[in-house]
Amino acid sequence: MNESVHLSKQFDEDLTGLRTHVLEMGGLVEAQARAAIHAYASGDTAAVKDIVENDYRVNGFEKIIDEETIHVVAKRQPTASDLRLVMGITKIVTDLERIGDEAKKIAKGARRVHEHGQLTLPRATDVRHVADEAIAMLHQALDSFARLDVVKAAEVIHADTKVDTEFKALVRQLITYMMEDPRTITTAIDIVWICRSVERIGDHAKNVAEHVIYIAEGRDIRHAGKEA
Amino acid sequence: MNESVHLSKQFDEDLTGLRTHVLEMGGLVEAQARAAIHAYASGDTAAVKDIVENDYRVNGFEKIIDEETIHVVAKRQPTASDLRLVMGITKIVTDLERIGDEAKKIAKGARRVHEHGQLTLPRATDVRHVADEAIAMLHQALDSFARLDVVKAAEVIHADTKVDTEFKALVRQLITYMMEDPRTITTAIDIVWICRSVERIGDHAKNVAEHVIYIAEGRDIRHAGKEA
Amino acid sequence: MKALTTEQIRSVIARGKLKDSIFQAVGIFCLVVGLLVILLLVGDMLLRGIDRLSLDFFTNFASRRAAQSGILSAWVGTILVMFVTALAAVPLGVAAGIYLEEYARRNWVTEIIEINITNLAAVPSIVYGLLSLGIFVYAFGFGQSILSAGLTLALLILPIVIVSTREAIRAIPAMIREGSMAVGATRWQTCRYHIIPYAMPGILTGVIIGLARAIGETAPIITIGALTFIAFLPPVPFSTTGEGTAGLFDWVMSPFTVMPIQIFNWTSRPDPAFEVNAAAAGFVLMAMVLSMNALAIWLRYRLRKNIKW
Amino acid sequence: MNQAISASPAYEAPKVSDRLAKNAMRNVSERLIEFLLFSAAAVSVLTTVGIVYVLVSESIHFFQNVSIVDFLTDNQWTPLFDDAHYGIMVLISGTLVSSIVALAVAIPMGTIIAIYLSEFANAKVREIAKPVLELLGGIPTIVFGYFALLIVTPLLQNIFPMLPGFSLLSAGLVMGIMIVPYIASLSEDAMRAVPMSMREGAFAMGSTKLYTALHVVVPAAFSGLAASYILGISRAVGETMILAVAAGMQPNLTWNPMEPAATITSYIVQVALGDLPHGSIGYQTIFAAGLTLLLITLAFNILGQWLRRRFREAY
Amino acid sequence: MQQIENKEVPPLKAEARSLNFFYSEVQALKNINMPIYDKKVTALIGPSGCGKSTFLRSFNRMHDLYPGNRYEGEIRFFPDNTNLLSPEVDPIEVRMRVGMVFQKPNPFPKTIFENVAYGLRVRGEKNRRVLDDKVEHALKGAAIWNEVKDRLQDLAPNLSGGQQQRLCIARALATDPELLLFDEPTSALDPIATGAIEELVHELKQRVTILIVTHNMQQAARVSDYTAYMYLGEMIEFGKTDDIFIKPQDKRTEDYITGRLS
Amino acid sequence: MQQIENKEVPPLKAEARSLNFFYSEVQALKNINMPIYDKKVTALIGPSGCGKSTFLRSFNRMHDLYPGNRYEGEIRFFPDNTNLLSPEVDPIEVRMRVGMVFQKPNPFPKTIFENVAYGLRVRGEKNRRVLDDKVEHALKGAAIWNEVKDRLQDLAPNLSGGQQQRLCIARALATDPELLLFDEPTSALDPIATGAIEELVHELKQRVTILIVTHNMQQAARVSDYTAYMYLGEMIEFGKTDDIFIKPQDKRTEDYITGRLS
Repeated sequence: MNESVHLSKQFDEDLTGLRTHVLEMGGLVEAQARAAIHAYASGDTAAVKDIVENDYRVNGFEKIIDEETIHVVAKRQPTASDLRLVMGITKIVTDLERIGDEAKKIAKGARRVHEHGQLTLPRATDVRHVADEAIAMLHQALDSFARLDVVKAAEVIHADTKVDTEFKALVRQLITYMMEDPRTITTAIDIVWICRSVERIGDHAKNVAEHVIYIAEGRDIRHAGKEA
Repeated sequence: MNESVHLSKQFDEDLTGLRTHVLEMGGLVEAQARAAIHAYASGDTAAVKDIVENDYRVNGFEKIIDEETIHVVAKRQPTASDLRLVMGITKIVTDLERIGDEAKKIAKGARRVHEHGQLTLPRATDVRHVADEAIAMLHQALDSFARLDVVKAAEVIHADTKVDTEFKALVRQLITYMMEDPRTITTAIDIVWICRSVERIGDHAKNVAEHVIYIAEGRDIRHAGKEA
Repeated sequence: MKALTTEQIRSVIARGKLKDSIFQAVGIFCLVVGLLVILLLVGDMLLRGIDRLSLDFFTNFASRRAAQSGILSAWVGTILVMFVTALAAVPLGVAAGIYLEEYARRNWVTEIIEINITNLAAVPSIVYGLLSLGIFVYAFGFGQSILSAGLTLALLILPIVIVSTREAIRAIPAMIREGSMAVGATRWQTCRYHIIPYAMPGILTGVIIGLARAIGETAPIITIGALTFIAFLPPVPFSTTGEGTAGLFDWVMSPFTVMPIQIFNWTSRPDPAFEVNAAAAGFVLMAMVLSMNALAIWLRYRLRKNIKW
Repeated sequence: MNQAISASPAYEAPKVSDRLAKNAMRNVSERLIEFLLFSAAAVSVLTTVGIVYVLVSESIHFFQNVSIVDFLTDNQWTPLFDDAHYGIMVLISGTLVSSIVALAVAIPMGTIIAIYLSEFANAKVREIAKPVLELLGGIPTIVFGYFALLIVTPLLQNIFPMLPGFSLLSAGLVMGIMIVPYIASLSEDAMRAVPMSMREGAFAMGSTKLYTALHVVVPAAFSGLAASYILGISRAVGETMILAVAAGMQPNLTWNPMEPAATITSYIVQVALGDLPHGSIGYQTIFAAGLTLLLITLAFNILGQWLRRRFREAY
Repeated sequence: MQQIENKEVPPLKAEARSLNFFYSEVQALKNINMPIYDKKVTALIGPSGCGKSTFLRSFNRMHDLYPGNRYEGEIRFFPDNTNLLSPEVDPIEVRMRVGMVFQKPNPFPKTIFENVAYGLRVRGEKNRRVLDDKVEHALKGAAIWNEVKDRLQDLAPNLSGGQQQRLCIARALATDPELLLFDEPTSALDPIATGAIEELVHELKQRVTILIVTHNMQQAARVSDYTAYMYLGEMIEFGKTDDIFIKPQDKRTEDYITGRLS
Repeated sequence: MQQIENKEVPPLKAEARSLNFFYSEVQALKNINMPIYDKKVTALIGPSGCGKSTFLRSFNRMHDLYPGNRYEGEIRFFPDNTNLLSPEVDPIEVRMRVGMVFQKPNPFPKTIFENVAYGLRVRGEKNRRVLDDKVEHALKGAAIWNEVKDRLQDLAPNLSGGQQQRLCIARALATDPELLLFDEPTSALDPIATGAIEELVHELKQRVTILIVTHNMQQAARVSDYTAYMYLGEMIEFGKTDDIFIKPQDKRTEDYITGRLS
């Protein structure tokens, strides 16, 4: 964001380290989400174990980044853009960790669904479609963080509405399936959870984007326009 | 936590203000959750509108507290317990805001459920029972924050397992109802969402408790014991 | 509490400013008086003595006839005495100053030396004359010689040299010392590389001011009984006189006279013709002293600017 | 051992025990130098011892012949007459009167000049006036003696026709003029040493220059001012040549500055100019007189040091 | 210069308008425009030599003490709208309305009482009861009354550094100034004494408008309501302290605040 | 005193053991035990008069310069396990192994070259090539070579404050000390110069062990690996800097760090 370098190289290194870790964590979380959806859509549940196990890495990132953040605050007393970056990161990390959780849930749900062997309802591709959109949001949010690109971040926020709408449509569709064939209910509920997680991923990606805007411009746009 | 006063009264006032706001926000969120569950359990959906509208107050609290937090960091360069308090609060506020969201969702769900007029499945008291436990967790978590009481916080964390288990039982029960009478599915799904929100409230309360332990002792116990 | 009105404040200010102006006038008046008196003095001496300020005046010995009297023996004596004085006072004074600032531990010996030096600086010069009379002239048997006079004046200006050395050293921040010691220098290395070089301008100034003071001193030299009428010069080393070849240091034991004594002698003559001589000699002496002082002052202002900490 | 050290090319790490042991040679030479320097410092003590020894030992001889009571109470000083009297008060009176006259001129004038230079004059005036003042401090006293006798006395005689050719007044006045530069210069130094921040503090309160000078700078520099006054007093009391030349050498118990009178110092000069045999009672009188002079200056000096300690610069 | 708009602007106490200042030929302040809000703390920050102290010292015409200094432009003082820099305005009168506290505590070598009474005496106040009252009031205002009330006749320079500085504040307060200038008031003090002074500044703004120069950015953040960043004699940015420290508008302010090389 | 356990303890460079120090009758240090880890930066913090500078100055026997000072206990110096405070150990040799940088930059009023070469000359080094090499090496080590390489014969006091301080660091480095003491090295410098010095300290720990006294807590946080909090001559807490600033164990440390009255 600020192109000039600090008097203290160490400070620059600390901040760069923080941002790199966030991006790494974001990359990991994105990969997890992608793999989970792939497991669900393809039925190839061999990856599920890895995804579940990799979640500890996501959690580890969260703890490390939070620790680094507090160290930077304690040792460097950041102000202005640095401060916004650091405080924004503490928020972003929480969202990323939740995305990690959701990915784990999708993976576990995928395993349950495929163990039941009923993937007629609804077409996995539909879920996959929404999921891809959510993951694209996440990807774009991370991108906007990497470059502190406010325009991109705004796009992410905008995209969330679409994912929400599609999520509702999916759930309605699922309800129809369940009504048509009550034997599918158990599986359908699992798929509902998966869809729900996908929607949450979109929400969290949107949160990340909101934090990016705060970091870049100091404007807190959360909940803006939603209420009086 | 630290009983002595700062050299700067203003700093003390800032910190006291922050904590008071967090407790106020917590109180509001707790009231929202309680009202939402009451609306669901009693069928008295008149309150729903209030709950939904009051959510803007919760969001407002989140923004105000986050702003106060960043001001304290920028102006006071807190360290040690002060720093842990401030950073802990930024995390707690996120959880409280989510609880507020879940309360709103419960309220909206309750309205939908009662508009359909089908409240045979499962007995609202069961949900209410779990919800009371989750809200008790929240209450206790806020209490532990107010007094930085580590023991109480640990109890909250412990209690979360129970809520999770009961949530799963409720969902299983709901699936049974759905299978028995597919016409209830729409409503059941709404109730599933309500249960899910209740479970999330418990999760967030647990998160709050974890942050309290960090604030009080500097130990980050999140995800402890869950993974290698 | 009542607040003062603007008018009240303005009248207070006006009164204060009036006092300022009055004092300023008085100050200028005093300064001008002080300076005028001196100008008057110098001018008067120059006017009276101008006729006598010829080359002869410098190359003639004193004489009973005012018009033929000169200051040869006086200025030569003055220079020789100063030589002895400088030779004795400078090393002693500088060494003592260094000891007190750099080496002395805070104990009773140091305390005594300190008190002693402050008090010596205030002892009237004539008392040094008495000391010298008792010690150098009689006890050591140096007689009424250049050596006695030189040493007397050396003791007289020793406190000046010591004090100015110490002040010059004290102006060197302690951190220079600590900086030097911290890299492993010994005390003497610190003195040699730092303290003495940096204190040099101050020491030099002190020495010159001391010598200028010594040049003008009359009382102690009279007290040791310097002759006022000398019509010969001290023996030049290795020169041949009637009594054989003079040794390298024979001159130091020679009788002598100095400028102030010559002036004193002339002023106390009843014959007003000698007043002219006194004026001329006084002018010469003043020129010597003032030029030395001017040199010292110039040195101080000049060199002070060169060293920054 | 340390990598940083062994890495540097020209450095061979010696054994620690060698390196940290005391270097004997270095110690010896350091001690020797310290001893030499100490000896130099000791010379000043020897000087004092010498002064006290000479003055006291000769005075003891003197007081074997003259009782101390007579010395202090007799109102005549005629040591060289057949009817010898040894009343030191006669000389002290001359000394005190001339000093008082001198200080009455020097202290007010010196202080006013100092305040003017330090607080009122602009930098240019100060830069010229200060060195000139210091130069004046260096003028030999014999020249001032000449000045007093040949210029000031005739001048004064125009005003006071009864003034004799030698008088304490003209000697004292000139002595005062002589002392002004000392007091002005030292006092100015002391006032300059008062930090600018102190003055700024006073000005920031809305005070005028004179108010600042009198209420803030002078109190702050008081110990320096006191020191300069004491130095002036010592100068006046110990001054010799002006008095010897212009005040006359007649012992005269008087408090009237219009009269001629000998002072302690001019008496010593007078005796030294004659040819008194070493060991005679006349010879011893100058040491007794010298001792008295020393005691008087010492007293003022102690007072000065007390003042300085009492009002140590507090900024 | 960038200025943040505020909806609720407090009343003005003073305002610099196109202020230039010259030390002989050197221009030390360049076209400064800045408001000083009434009963607020305004901090001036910037690197050494940026002109912040020069600017501060223009408010009580301290530069008039030294020859060769020259002002251009105005400092308007409210409510009476006087131009403090006008040649017709007597600097002494300005200083009677504008108090100042210096970098190093500079108590006068007098008693504690006389130090505080000084400004009153300068104004010709002689009534002992009035003096006693005002001195007590000022010492209380400077939060040092309890420490010195039993030793008002002690010499002020015997106090500790922090006490001396509070005494200097009391001295300035005794004459009820309308504006109080602080020129790095804590740079000679230890952290504890610094804390006490900062606390005091915070309390004083109930009574008086404060303008403070500090080279300690954090101090500006802690004590001030408004902050101005100066660089090379220019006013780069002025705004609410919260905004300056969290979202400055100018890149140069940002770089300075965050400790970057620019 | 509380000590945080670390699993991976770096090697020791020095260790104070039951160190007491007396200024005549006044005990300034009370039973100090503290490790100094090799190639690490250890910061000493605490309020004025807590003894941190006194402790620092024990490491190069600076107190020996002034009479009446007395040590008890030991400062062990590794790897050779010498007791620096032993009367048999020559303080001059100690100072040759332990460099020091002072609060105010104190370059000698000599040329830049001579300043850096001084420590070598004191050791009797006369070979011009060796001197040239070492001076260059030291100036590079102190990150000032580029600024001064073309003006080695200029007088050192003409440098800016920050450059002077780096020159003083170069002077200390020229003799390859094993331990470098910094006594509030930036308290006389502006923020920019301070930043440069802190940066340098950070780089120097590659080569040399560093012990730094600072009254600026934030500075300790920024530059040090370990921090010790001292109070009234006692070592209250020693630990990793991260721990001291985020979760100190002792209430007194906590109060100091967070700026509370205790």
